[in-house]
Amino acid sequence: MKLQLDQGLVRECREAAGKIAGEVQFLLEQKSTVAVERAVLRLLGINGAAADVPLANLVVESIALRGELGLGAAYWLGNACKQLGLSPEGVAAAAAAGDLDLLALPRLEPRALRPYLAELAAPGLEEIRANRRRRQHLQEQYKMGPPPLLYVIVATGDIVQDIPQAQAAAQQGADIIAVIRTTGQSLLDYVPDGITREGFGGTYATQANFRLMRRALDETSEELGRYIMLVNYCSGLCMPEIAALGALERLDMMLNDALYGILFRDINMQRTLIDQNFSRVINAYGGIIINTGEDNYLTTADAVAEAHTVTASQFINERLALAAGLSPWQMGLGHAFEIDPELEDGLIMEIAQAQLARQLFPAAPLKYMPPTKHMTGDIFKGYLQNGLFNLASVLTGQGIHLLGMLTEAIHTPFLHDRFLALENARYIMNSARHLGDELEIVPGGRLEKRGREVLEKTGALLSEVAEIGLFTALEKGLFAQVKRPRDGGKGLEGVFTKGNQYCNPFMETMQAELEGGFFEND
Amino acid sequence: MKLQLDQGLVRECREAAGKIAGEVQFLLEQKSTVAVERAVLRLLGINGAAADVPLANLVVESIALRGELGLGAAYWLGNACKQLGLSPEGVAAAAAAGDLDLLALPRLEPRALRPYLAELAAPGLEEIRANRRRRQHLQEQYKMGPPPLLYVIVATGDIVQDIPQAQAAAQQGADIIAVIRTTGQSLLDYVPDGITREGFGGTYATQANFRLMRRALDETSEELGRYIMLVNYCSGLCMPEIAALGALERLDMMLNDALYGILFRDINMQRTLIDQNFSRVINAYGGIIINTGEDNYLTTADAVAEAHTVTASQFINERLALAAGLSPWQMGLGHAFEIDPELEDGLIMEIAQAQLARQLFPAAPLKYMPPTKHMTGDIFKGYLQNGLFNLASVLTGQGIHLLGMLTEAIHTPFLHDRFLALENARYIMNSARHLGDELEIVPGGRLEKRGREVLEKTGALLSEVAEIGLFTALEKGLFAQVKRPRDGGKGLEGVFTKGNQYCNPFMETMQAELEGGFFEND
Amino acid sequence: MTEEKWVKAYGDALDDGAVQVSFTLPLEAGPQAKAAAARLAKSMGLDPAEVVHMAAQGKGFSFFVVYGRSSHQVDLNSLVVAEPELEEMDFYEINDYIRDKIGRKLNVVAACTGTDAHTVGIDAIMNMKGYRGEYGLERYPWLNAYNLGSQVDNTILVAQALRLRADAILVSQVVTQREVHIPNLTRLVELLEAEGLRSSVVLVAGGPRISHQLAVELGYDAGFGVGTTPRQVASFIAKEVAARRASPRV
Amino acid sequence: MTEEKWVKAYGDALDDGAVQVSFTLPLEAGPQAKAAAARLAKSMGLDPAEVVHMAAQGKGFSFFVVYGRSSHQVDLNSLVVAEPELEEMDFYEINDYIRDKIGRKLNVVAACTGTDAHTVGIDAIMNMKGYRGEYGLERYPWLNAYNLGSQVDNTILVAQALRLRADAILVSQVVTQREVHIPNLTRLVELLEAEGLRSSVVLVAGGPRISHQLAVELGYDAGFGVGTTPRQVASFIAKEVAARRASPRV
Ligand code: B12
Ligand code: B12
Ligand SMILES: Cc1ncc(COP(=O)(O)O)c(C=O)c1O
Ligand SMILES: Cc1ncc(COP(=O)(O)O)c(C=O)c1O
Repeated sequence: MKLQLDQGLVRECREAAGKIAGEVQFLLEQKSTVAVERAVLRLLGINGAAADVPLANLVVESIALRGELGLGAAYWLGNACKQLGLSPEGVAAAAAAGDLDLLALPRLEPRALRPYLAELAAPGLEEIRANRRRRQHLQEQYKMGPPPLLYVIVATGDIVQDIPQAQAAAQQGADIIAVIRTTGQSLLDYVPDGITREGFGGTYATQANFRLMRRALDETSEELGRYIMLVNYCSGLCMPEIAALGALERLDMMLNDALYGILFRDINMQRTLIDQNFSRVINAYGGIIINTGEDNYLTTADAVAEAHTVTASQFINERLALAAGLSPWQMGLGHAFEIDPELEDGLIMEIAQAQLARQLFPAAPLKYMPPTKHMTGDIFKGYLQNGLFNLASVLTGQGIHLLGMLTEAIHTPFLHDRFLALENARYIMNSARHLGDELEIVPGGRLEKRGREVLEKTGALLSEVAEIGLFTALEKGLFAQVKRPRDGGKGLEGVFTKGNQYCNPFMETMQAELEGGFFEND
Repeated sequence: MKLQLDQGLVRECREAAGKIAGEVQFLLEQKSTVAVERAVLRLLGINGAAADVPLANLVVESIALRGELGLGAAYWLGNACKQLGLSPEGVAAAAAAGDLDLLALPRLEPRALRPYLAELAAPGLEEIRANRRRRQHLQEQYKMGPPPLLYVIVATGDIVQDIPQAQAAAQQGADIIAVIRTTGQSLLDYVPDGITREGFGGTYATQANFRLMRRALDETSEELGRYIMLVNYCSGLCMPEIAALGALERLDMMLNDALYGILFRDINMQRTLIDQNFSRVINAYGGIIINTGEDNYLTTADAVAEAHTVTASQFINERLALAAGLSPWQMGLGHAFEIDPELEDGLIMEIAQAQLARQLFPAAPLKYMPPTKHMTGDIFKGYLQNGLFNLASVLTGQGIHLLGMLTEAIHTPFLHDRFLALENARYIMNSARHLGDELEIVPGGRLEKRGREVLEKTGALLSEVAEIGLFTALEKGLFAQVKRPRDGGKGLEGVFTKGNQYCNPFMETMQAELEGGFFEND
Repeated sequence: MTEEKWVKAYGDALDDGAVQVSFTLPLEAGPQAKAAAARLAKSMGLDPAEVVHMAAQGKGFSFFVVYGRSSHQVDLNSLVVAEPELEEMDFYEINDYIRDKIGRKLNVVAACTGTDAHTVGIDAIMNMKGYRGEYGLERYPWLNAYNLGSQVDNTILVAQALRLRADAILVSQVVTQREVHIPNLTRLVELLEAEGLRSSVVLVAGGPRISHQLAVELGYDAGFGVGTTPRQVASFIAKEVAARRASPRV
Repeated sequence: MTEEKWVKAYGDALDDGAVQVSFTLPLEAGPQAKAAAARLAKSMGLDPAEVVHMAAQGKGFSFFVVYGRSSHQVDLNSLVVAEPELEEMDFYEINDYIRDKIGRKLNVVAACTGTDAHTVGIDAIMNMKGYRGEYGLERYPWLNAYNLGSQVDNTILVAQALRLRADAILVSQVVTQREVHIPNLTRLVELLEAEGLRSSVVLVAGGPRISHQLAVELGYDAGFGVGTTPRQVASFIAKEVAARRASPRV
């Protein structure tokens, strides 16, 4: 099954997206954020909390308050470690306890401190690489079922309840488990500490929760002889920190989007884009697949009228991902099956859109999202909507397939909602396994026309955005029909301009190794 | 969407089926049955019962007992009417009451009586033609939705409960209502009299029940501005009688198959085939669409291995139908979506089969049956199986679409089972309305190969049957894997050889008018 | 007394009692019908009970989907698990068992009775080729298996059972609407008793809506439902015949 | 006393009580689990209750589908139908009504509060372009409609309501897992009472899992659920403000 597409137009789209991403990247390389600095501390092994406030926050805030973050948090830690002969953890603990004033120590010459900082960074980097190797090893050891990978969420709000639900889902056939986050978390400017049992609509993302779930899924993987992937949400005000924790705890995928936080959480655009960049570098280094969030656009905008905004955003996400060192196989670009089920020939349009994405990003796994917005309390109809979604996915060869829940409009998934979803996918995908190979798209027909139309509109939108710049485009509401002011939204206060001597040893080493082709044979 | 088929092979199939049908027809034109004779009486207006025994039975049995049926029941009635100046009803009533011995009257010369018999037959024939005209009128007056026609069953066992259920189904979108018959009825050698409320797994087919339901649906048709068709079962030991009653009560479709009774009710093959022929002539004359029963084969035999038996039987049914005067638009040839849902690429095979039927019988409406055999207590999965069935139907342009029930494995349909089934079909068919137009079948691929394979096997089977004859084929179990002896089964005792002077004024006039192109412009 | 062991329905968290319900009410869709649906769900013990979907179904009927938390719980240790007692043996074990414990071939007569014409179920148990990869009873060297087919009248079945000296009679009933199977199954027991045959045959009923419990209530020795395999039936017959020889029924 | 008017669930025949139920039990699939499922269904008042489907769901969990006949019935005349009292007016009627009965523009302040970030629902009510072909409140010439967006803290909402002299406050709550909306909605009432504002504003809650009954219980004037249209909300506000002017609350 193939759409005949104008390849010249595809190239133009990529060029425009490249221009957009380049400008963003240029602006943002000059800045950092408190979240980026906290992520650096996390990678240095500073993971505890004092009186429920994470050490990373205590330390970064104390530096920021005195306006000295321009050098980067790593500098201040390194400066102290070197002079006091303490570990980064030790320094952080002392600083948090009020026993040590980081800024009061003599200041070593930043340039001279760099090799020492690189040494301090080495264990964290090695831990991430070890996780990457371990994942690869496990994935080679176990065999996988036929694509796409089946992805479900758990969302009880209580990690202790999440675990048996996740294990049951894996036993029922899920390949990927995402632990959804509680409603408020994306706007918290810290990552809570320890095991948590009180989320709403999801469970807090914490390092301890990551670890518990990873351990449980490792057991289940062994039992099933199938590697079960774990996903969390690398977005919100703690994007890069979550990336760090995920890389340290061997998560396998991360929701991570350039624009999601801006559009759907009203996070300041500079903040998100800077955070996003470092988080992607970490994900790239950790061998983690990102999932972008274009699907969300269709929850506020119409899936027929605004389909091209999804495609345009995929091009932008792709370029920004490449700039951060992600390989195509790590780009779970998002899209969704969200056309009104009452629309005549809606399925034709859905197939066109899914096939378009497939052809535009042939090496990306593509994250395909189920119907959500047009799901209702009619669980029977919902089950069918999910059935057609499953069909569209297997017809067009999607990579990461989020299962739709028949109770989408009612509650976060129950155990058997997930079971039924897996049963749905298994049946439909097996029954239509090679159907896509046996059908061709009629040239010039409704399906092909729809694909081409979306591509054309995408081209037009991308050249508009390339002209006015991404920031202005967001101000004008060109994505998801949501308008965001450049200096509005949450978290702008956490953005700062790097000093000349700014130093982030993780960013530097990771980028160098990624560029140097360190992981080329993966 | 088109399969490339060997048109030479298709012609060979038709020729072989023509040969098979021709032989059957030749053998059977020499014989009649008690059911045929009772149907003649019904058409003459003899519809009452005495002490629960229908007059038609009383009269025919009394003649048969004395070995005088060779002239045909019409002769004896006519002979009496003419001499006594009574109506057929009057004669039958008197005979039933024991006041009149039909065989004791002087016997008029049969040939001389023919014009008089034709006169007696005229009102019945006119009633049928009037029903046909009325149906046409109503169908022109109301507009229909997009094809296929959606067909559901009611089966409460109680005509009084059936009616509101049928009306609700029509209001929910059904185009066709079938009132399923009670388990035992097909083996009854009479049609019960009056309104009935005590069936099991279905409701008795009686003239009074037909009339009640037709009236109710006429009201609903008017209310909805859509003509609701009514279906019953013209099979079993009373095939031609039911055909007569259906034509008189303006039913619109009749289940009517050449082989169903033989294979699934163990009715003697001669009996069924003779009955079938007259019943089809009546249906042809009444403008009634028949539904053949090939789908049933797949309930006892495997749908993948035995698919060609369905296709072969369709060819045979087509030829026998043509011989009885049915037009292609009246041939609802049966097939079904019955492949094991666990089979990889099962949907490919289902589409191949449905498309094959579509191409082989382009002018026939085709009756497409839902999954039944592989339905289980898992109503959610069942709902999906029905979803794929609905999809296959709209993709391949079927004409008469029987809705699958999510509770197929559990109980006869509840009100909301039907509602959910209609919702399922409406959603899937609307969403995929023109998808079939936008896809082509890859030449030489799995789908096309499957279609060709079935056609080849069909050709081989038909030539085998043409060689050995249909009767021997049935003895060998070539259809539905059921073996039936030529002289076994129920109802053989009701078959008799026509005398030289045998007379059936309805058969004669109907055949003459059908051949004469009386209804050509319909 | 055994300890109590309670379970509740489970949705999102242990003991949350999550249950889904759907039904039709013969009411026009609207606020009153919705309230009636919620009340009905409450009567079923769902609290909270939320009507998440209401749809008009033609005139005067509406369809509901309800989710709720069921307060009911079940004490596992108080349950009587009604299933035929089975130590399942395989094909070879069963034949050996009959040879060793009984020493002669057993006669098994099967039919789908009354007006019921569904043969696939009983054929699955009886036919040579069997079901789900298992041989049917006709293939067992130590069984004489007779399949009388469908739509068999009870009187004919009893006559055949007498003629064939049946050790076991197998009856299939698939159509159950308006409980049509109940009088039909009952009648067979009466006929067998009238012939003095009941205690000398193993009497087994089966079909997708037949439970062991129901069969026993109707005077059968066992009932087999959805997914029964020939082996289960053959095991039961062999053990039951052997047991009766050991301690004959009074 | 009004006459009783009973209804039962309907499947195949009037008053047959046909109901479908599905749930999970934290038990390994097997005869015991099946018996437990049947017992649970019986406790819900289904008799007969037939477990038509049992499926293993990973280790230690099984899923059931049950069909049964519910003995429960509902007396329609005893039902309290909890819906906001609405004589719905159209866009023009509402504006005329406010002009004629109240004589000034009404201030309406809306937000999706707490950590809830779902804006689509409240936007459907508020936005110019509206919902299902109906204008939103921002389009009404006789309303000043202010949409504060989502994730709005209750204290900020109250402050804005004061500043904008709100006649009505509209609160949306979409996330309801573990009843997160209950304390959040309750807190708003408390804050309004503390400010002495509660009786002077029309306070309305909405969201897909919000019922009128729940809202009233929590101290709101009305609650609106799935499928609410702007017109219904505007009608309610206009009538309610007018009614209070006629007979002020104590
Ligand atoms: C195939 C089929 C038919 C075929 C039957 C062909 C044949 N020669 O058997 C045809 C098309 C002819 C047919 C006709 C009818 N059918 Co039918 N049919 C079915 C269908 C689709 C499958 C049944 C089947 O073959 N299952 C496969 C076998 C292997 O499973 P099984 O029967 O459960 O048997 C297993 C166990 O139960 C057990 N078992 C069964 N019997 C016995 C006996 C013993 C002793 C033991 C130990 C075990 C045992 O072992 C078997 C193997 O595990 C079902 C729906 C469904 N999906 O279940 C409807 C169904 C059974 N039919 C139904 C009806 C109503 C009819 C009709 C009456 C409809 C009509 N009015 O025309 C007719 C008339 C039949 C009649 N006079 O009895 C209803 C029954 C409703 C009810 N609960 O009362 C069903 C449920 C469909 C529905 N939802 O309406 N049918
Ligand atoms: C779109 C959507 C989103 C979008 C929201 C975009 C946006 N800007 O609003 C995105 C993708 C961002 C999102 C995120 C999340 N979502 Co969400 N989302 C949905 C979804 C698919 C549709 C909601 C919707 O837009 N409906 C359409 C509108 C028009 O309907 P409505 O909200 O019911 O509003 C109508 C009425 O209720 C009423 N109404 C509503 N509010 C008010 C207020 C007043 C005063 C009045 C009078 C009337 C009124 O009028 C409206 C018009 O009729 C639902 C599932 C579904 N199909 O319902 C899940 C759903 C609501 N989401 C859910 C969850 C859990 C989340 C997350 C918490 C998941 C996570 N952990 O990441 C996040 C975080 C959000 C947060 N912090 O709150 C759950 C809630 C479960 C529960 N019952 O608690 C749902 C049900 C999905 C699920 N099954 O898990 N979501
Ligand atoms: C890219 C992306 N990030 C994050 C989220 C989740 O939201 P939050 O980060 O607010 O927990 C989503 C929602 O599905 C998403 O698509
Ligand atoms: C052609 C045909 N006739 C009749 C029937 C119904 O059976 P009976 O005639 O036994 O009522 C069917 C069953 O679906 C059928 O397909």
